Amino acid sequence: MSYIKPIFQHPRTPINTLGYTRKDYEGSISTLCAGCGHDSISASIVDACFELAIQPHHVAKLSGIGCSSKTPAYFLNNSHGFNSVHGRMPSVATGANLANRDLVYLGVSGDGDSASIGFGQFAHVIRRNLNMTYIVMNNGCYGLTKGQDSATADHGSKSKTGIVNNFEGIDLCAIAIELGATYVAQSFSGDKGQLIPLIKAALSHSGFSFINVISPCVTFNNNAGSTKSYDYVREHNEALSSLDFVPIKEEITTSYDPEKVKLVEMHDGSFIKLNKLIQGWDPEDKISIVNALQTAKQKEEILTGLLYINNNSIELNDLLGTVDKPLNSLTEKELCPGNAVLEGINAGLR
Amino acid sequence: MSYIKPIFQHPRTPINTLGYTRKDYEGSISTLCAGCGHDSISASIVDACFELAIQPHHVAKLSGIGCSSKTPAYFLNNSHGFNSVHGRMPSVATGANLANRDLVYLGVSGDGDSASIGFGQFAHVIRRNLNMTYIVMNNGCYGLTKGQDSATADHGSKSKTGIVNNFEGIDLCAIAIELGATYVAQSFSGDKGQLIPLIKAALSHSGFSFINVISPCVTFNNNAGSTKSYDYVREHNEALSSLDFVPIKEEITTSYDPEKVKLVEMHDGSFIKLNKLIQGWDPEDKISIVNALQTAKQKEEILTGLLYINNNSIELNDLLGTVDKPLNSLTEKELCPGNAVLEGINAGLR
Amino acid sequence: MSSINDFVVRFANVNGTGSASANSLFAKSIFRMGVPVSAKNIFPSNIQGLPTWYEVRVSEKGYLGRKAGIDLMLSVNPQSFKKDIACVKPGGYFIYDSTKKLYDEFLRDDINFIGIPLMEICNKEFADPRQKQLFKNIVYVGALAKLLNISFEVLEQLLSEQFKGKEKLVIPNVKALKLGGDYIAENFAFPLEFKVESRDLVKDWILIDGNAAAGLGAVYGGASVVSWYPITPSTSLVSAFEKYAQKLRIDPETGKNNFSVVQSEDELSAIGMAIGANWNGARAFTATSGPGLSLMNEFLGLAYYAEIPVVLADVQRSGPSTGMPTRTQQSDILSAAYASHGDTKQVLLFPSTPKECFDMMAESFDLADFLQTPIIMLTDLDLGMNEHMSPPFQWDDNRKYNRGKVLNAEELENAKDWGRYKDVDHDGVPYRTIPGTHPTKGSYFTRGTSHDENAVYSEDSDTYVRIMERLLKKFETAKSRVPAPQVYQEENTSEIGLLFFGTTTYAAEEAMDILKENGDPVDALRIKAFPFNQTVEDFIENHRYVYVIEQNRDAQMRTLLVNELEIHPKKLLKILNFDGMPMTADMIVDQIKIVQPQSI
Amino acid sequence: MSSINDFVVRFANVNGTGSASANSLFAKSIFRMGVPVSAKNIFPSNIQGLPTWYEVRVSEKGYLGRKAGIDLMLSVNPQSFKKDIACVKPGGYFIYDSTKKLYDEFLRDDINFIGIPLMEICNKEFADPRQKQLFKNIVYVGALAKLLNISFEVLEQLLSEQFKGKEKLVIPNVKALKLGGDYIAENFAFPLEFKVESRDLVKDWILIDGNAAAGLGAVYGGASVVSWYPITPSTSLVSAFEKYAQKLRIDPETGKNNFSVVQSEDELSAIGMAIGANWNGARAFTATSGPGLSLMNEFLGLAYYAEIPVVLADVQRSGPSTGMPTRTQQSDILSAAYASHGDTKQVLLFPSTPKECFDMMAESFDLADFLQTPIIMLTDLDLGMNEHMSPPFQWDDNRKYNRGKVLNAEELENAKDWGRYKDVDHDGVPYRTIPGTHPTKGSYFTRGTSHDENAVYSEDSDTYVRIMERLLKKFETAKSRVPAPQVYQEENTSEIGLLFFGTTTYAAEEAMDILKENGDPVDALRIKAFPFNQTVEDFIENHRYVYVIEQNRDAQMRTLLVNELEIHPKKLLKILNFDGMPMTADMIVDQIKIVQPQSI
Ligand SMILES: Cc1ncc(C[n+]2csc(CCOP(=O)(O)OP(=O)(O)O)c2C)c(N)n1
Ligand SMILES: Cc1ncc(C[n+]2csc(CCOP(=O)(O)OP(=O)(O)O)c2C)c(N)n1
Ligand code: SF4
Ligand code: SF4
Ligand SMILES: [Mg+2]
Ligand SMILES: [Mg+2]
Repeated sequence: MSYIKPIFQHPRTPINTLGYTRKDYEGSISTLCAGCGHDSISASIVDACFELAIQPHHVAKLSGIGCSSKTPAYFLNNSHGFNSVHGRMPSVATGANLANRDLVYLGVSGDGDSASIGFGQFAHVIRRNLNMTYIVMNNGCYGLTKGQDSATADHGSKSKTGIVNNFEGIDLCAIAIELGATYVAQSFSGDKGQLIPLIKAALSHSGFSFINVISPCVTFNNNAGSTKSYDYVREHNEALSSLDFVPIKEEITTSYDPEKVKLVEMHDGSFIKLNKLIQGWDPEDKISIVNALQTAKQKEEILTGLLYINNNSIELNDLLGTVDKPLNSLTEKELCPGNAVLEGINAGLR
Repeated sequence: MSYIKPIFQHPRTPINTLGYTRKDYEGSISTLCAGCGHDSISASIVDACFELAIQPHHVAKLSGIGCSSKTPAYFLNNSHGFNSVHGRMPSVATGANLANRDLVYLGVSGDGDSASIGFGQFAHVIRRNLNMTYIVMNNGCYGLTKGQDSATADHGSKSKTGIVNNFEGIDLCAIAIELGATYVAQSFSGDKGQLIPLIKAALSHSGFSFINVISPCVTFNNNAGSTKSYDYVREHNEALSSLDFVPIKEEITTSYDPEKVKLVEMHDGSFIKLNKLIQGWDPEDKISIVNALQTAKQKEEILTGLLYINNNSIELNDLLGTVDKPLNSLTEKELCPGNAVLEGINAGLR
Repeated sequence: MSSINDFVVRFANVNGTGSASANSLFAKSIFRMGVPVSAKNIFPSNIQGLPTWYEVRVSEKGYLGRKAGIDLMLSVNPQSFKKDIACVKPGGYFIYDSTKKLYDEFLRDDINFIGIPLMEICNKEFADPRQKQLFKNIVYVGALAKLLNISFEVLEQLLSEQFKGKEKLVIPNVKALKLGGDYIAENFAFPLEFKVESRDLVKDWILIDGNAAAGLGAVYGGASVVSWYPITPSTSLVSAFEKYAQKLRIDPETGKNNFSVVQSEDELSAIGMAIGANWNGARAFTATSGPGLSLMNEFLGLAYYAEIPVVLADVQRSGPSTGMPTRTQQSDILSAAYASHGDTKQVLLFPSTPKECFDMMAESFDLADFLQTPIIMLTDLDLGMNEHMSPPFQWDDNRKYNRGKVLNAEELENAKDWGRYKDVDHDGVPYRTIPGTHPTKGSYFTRGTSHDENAVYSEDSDTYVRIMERLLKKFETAKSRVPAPQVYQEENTSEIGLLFFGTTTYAAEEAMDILKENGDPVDALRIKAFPFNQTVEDFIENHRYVYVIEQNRDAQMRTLLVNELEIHPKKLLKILNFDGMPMTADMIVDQIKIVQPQSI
Repeated sequence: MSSINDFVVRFANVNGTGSASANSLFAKSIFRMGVPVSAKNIFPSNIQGLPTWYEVRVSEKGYLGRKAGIDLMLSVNPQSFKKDIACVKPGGYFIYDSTKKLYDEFLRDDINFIGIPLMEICNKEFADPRQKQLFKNIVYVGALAKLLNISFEVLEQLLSEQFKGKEKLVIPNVKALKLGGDYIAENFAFPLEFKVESRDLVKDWILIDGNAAAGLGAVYGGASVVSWYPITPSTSLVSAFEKYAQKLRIDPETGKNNFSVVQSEDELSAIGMAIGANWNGARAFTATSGPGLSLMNEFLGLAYYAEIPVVLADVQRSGPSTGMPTRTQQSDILSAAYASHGDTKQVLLFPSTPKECFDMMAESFDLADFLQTPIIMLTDLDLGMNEHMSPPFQWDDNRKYNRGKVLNAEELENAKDWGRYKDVDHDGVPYRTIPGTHPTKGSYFTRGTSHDENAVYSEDSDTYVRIMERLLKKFETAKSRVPAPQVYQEENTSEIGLLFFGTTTYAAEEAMDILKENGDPVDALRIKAFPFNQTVEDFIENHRYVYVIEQNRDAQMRTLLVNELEIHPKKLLKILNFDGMPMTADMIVDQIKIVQPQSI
């Protein structure tokens, strides 16, 4: 059993612009294995929400089934949570979002939950550009059922029992980009410095935000030869860029060399500041990232950071032409046409 | 009601190397709408199998549910057929193939069947590199349920009732390539000259062969503004190359200019002869086709022909290390270890 | 013998040739003349080119069920001539397109043949091929109208209403009508002994299909989120919702939608979205048919156990598996009642008329919200896709939606030790909260795993049992909440009772009259919902034998009755029809003769 | 009072600390001493860090069901000390790691406390931390052995067998054993009044869990294709098949596999693959638990209607929904029996012992092939995942697989007008063909849509009814094919009978003895399959009241009995336990007292 601890403790507990402490964003005690990557991701979610100063009760956290899908119990205790059925979180999140477009929707899933049983729903929630943040805690295996390979296990990766995986692993980021996801990032549970700004930016993005976080399963898939082990990921991690998230309020004062630094303005006025490291890649150019991913695959590198972003996308409610007011707040007045109208309809049916 | 007719009639009905006539590869009378693209594809399948001289009863034809999935009744009457449930043909085909690796497996599906309800199974049968040919008769709509948009309907495509589709269409070929399909082609029901050799090559390929055939639904999706109408496809069809299929027996005698012509040798010794038209594309280079597809998308072109091929892939039975003999032919002798062994096992449990 | 306002006409067409609207024009005209009529569309699971039939029953007595035996057959489909001619009753009429001559071997001398050169007429009168095709249908309607003495004014009136806005279409249509009428006038004696006479028997009733009624009911019931996956015969229910919502649910200021409809990728997703939306405080539903119901199984178990409201309309068709997609049946009852693995009991509604489709659909949202559980409305293809005469729709403008036990911010502020799954009112129904309501109170973790009264995960045996038993208590509460059954005469005049539901009602009511005429009247009760309330129990208690009439092979409703009411199976006698065609009164009367009570 | 070979020990551990093997070593040692023993693993749905228990019942009389009340509790988990101490019977023992001192408030004066400084001992004796952890478990086994007079030779023998090949592991393990034993010897009086004495009561029986037995049965039954998706508690069934197949199914020449196992992407795919493989003539199965069964619903309807053999092992856990994944239940009975929409009836098997898991799993392939329909074997977590004493496995080497009515090339050559769905033998079972058999004969189109005897699509009512009624006839045929029930004494000595199945058997058999001792013996029958055959019907017929004992809330087996055998529900009295823990004999005896027959 392990606890989610803040990375560092101030002498005086810090308070965010809403007056909440980090504690107000924490959850129950984790029942995951000590050292499980998922717990670090939970901690990063707590940090991101705290620093972004989101109203905790304005977040709805949803998940499927798995160790990863248990984590919503371990962050944001003041948010409603929905631990649905295996692989079906996207549909539940879609319905929830249609009912109230004003909340922040945070979906958490696993690689089994999203790449195997849930692959169809994963694809279609992307197609609909649902306004949500979707985090896959990707450990290449089925933790909760004791470590079987999942569909994201890389070809050639060795399991704890020494068996080599013969199947091609599904690259969820590449798939998300191909299916038109409008914010796609990849990170590592061990790299909070990168993960926290990525989560903040995702939460600030309007439309579907996907973050694939490699999150080692210390109990079943952290052995030598596993491409989802802490050691392997540290070695093969290739950051596209270092980045910061710059909230709305903060002014961008200094000017940057556009060759080295790229500023991406978010829908809500905040910024992502990218210190570009990789040549020929531009997060707003789909072809450039598709190439970068293909090449990285051949070089056995894991590209991390913000991969792709499209800030001009239209999210589902707007695609459908739904009113701005949350549908769950409509009353008889807006919903029920009344008897006079019905008389008219009857008349038309005689 | 329409009949599948051979494209042209010889004075004397031709006979293939097995002594079968084309008739021996035909099916029952089609009950599809007159002019339905699917009927042309059925006819091409008949031609391909006839010309390849496949033993009709060595083919197993499988499908899901839809107008497209009805077509296996309209070709290869001497083959066993399996019209399964909506979107689940891939799993049934997988089981069938594991039971007898010696037959030829031909799966037929629709865009609703494969890109909506069946997307998960579609992805995973590709991942497993099942040795089968998988044809999607893609009309961008749900024909059998009267024409609703499917997930392959292109963004901006106009339906018969004039409604414009706001969602991104799924590009099944791009997805197949990303998921590691080892033979990926795209064609048009109206272009038998291209489709027949593509089907022949697919049937000769060892591993998963995917052909996405745009097949207009004359009743519900052939209107002006529809990107799956005969007119639109004819206009935007951009052939990557013209191609022939050269069976095993025929010798390649003359030598070709490698700049203009590419020969791809198939696993069984037959060849695909490509007269390359498009610059910078090589069917054996994944990155080149990924780029070509991305660019075509931006230019609103539909690339047709053989898109990608990998002849060094290992199909599922070999990935699993299954015996060469069909499993359905094993007898008690191979299957049942017998009582002596059981005594030993009992002993170990005391 | 002459037969006024009492006969059956069947149209034999090729599907995809636009005959549907012409045929329903015919039915509607009789309705307009004040004469009760019912129509059944008997169509193939195919889009174009196969035989399709449309059967119209005219009944002065107001019997709206199907009746076997065709008095008049109008066939324009040579494919089915043989079969069509064969099923005409002796003395009946076979009316056909005589442009091509009829094979002699088809002829029967015990029926009358009326040939009309429909194609020839149209070729002469209309230019474009599509028109020739379409107007052929109107021509035969005109001919039939003449033969049956149907009012041309009524027909023309209907046409002008149908083409309101496209007036120039009215002229050729009226012309086509006349062409048919005139041809009869010139060549045959008319009217026939089968004829329609105006009456005032339909009062203020309306003519509509159950799916349209249900879709409209969902609009009135306050549904704002609809997720669905196309499947016959439920597709038109959602289309109707969307059509009405586009008219009645547009925000006046912005012109935006006060609703959203999403076509999902499959049925698992459709029910998942509906559950997510209801969980989040909107009223949401999905509609499907058998195969979809099977796919929704897992999610229905989640909604039952996590206690999330959700409405599902299952428009039943002939199973199992893909079965006969365009034939009717009532065979999803058990799958729905005990949907999903583990111990579950689901609430079911059984409408019989379009008005009940409207009422129950609207009501289902109140039920779902109050009971916090799935409400499954079981209709069928016959009710859903065929136009039925129905009492008109009504809405009480003072009616308020019952959103059930939902706590708002103030209530949460004042609530002491609220717990999501506490049985505060001892009715088994707990209090729920909607996300976003209160900054620090009322949040909880919804889950399909075992949980305690505070929604916290628990593997404790007693906790698990407590929650499962409360769910049974809640199901008891449901009995008093669901629509009560309709009791017909209950005089114990006979020791025998009839029990039926849904579309078997039409045949059953007619059968009751026949039995009465035959001198042995029976009591009867119509079930409207599951769980069954006391009235159902008493009715069975009060009769020595009860015939349970249903349209499935395995007597599924009878199983539910036996199992939930602890009734001796031998007391419940099966009357079944499961051939995919709506049941007839004669089937019931005949089977009652055969299925005799054994002593218990 | 001293109690030899008759007591319950419970181990309280933290999961993920390797206690499992130590605990089963303890159980196995008693088994080796010839004394009947049964063990239950009570574990959380979690991988590491939560409380987990292991309960061992020692029973001279050979009762293998659970028994309430703990005589000795061995706890090394401070998290659960309080709860653990509370559940020890007065006069019982609480044995714990005394490295840290026990809180005084935990102490009870009606039980005995034995503190052993396990951690301290291990810290002293072992270097690496992992070893300290693991050997702690062995140390307490040694201590307990000493206290209970368990033979150290036996324990050492077991260790040397366990580490065959890794001999150097034996030494430290034996050392750890001794450390525990010595500490007791030096500090406490031993043995306790609870002790084990060698006997010769287990004869040639074996100790194995039901999933391993079923996996092995599938190997012997000839399964060559296995598709599955991981889910507790069925995962170990497939793992066992794979493990045994890797040993017993390797082609001697090539070293390749005479089988294939595919981990599918979900349960829909798993059953789809199994169906495809069986359709193509291989024997294939899948295994799952509740949620998977729900997802397989649609495909089970297809296999029923298209008549495709397929075997499914459903290892039941506590539902509904995700429920309690690591607790047992028998609550998928109705979902399985009537799986899928429309009218369906599925064949079910109910094994009670590992030997039956083996036999029925093997048998299920013959049944599936002969009946051409799904065969669903319903076991549960208790039977599947706990080691049970069982009669040894046997196989008749002369036994041939019954592949059912499959036509080969010659037969097809000679067959006149063969039709896939013709009822040639009047047993409702048609003849099938396998793809690739004959160049021009025997091909047909398998479909879930309505079809005629030649598998051709048909919407004809009579055809549809004919096929559906033949399926009922086939279900009749199944009655004589499925395993017959086990009849216990049937002397009508009493008017009361017990009816049970699966894992309720253990408690029921013990309860029968108790009732006999109390002077009111009862007749009993154990159901092994659905559909029920005549013997079941007669047994109920021959008794005034029958108690149906099952582990679910809604008395699902009773529903099946009432519905399929037309029995008065009041004649079948419910005895239920559904708290997720295996039922005990006392529960049955107590409920029989309470649940008194009402007059019918
Ligand atoms: C329908 C269904 N099938 C199977 C399971 C069993 N199951 C629980 S978690 C899980 C896989 C979880 O893997 P992943 O999503 O990667 O989560 P992780 O535990 O690795 O974080 C499975 C198969 C289930 N709960 N429901
Ligand atoms: C589980 C299930 N859901 C829905 C349906 C209804 N249905 C039949 S065909 C079809 C869509 C077919 O579309 P597509 O696969 O593109 O085939 P097409 O008719 O366009 O060739 C649907 C939704 C069904 N048969 N089964
Ligand atoms: S099993 Fe793996 S994924 Fe699950 S909690 Fe433990 S470490 Fe994390
Ligand atoms: S509806 Fe469309 S897809 Fe179906 S048969 Fe007709 S044309 Fe083809
Ligand atoms: Mg995982
Ligand atoms: Mg389509």
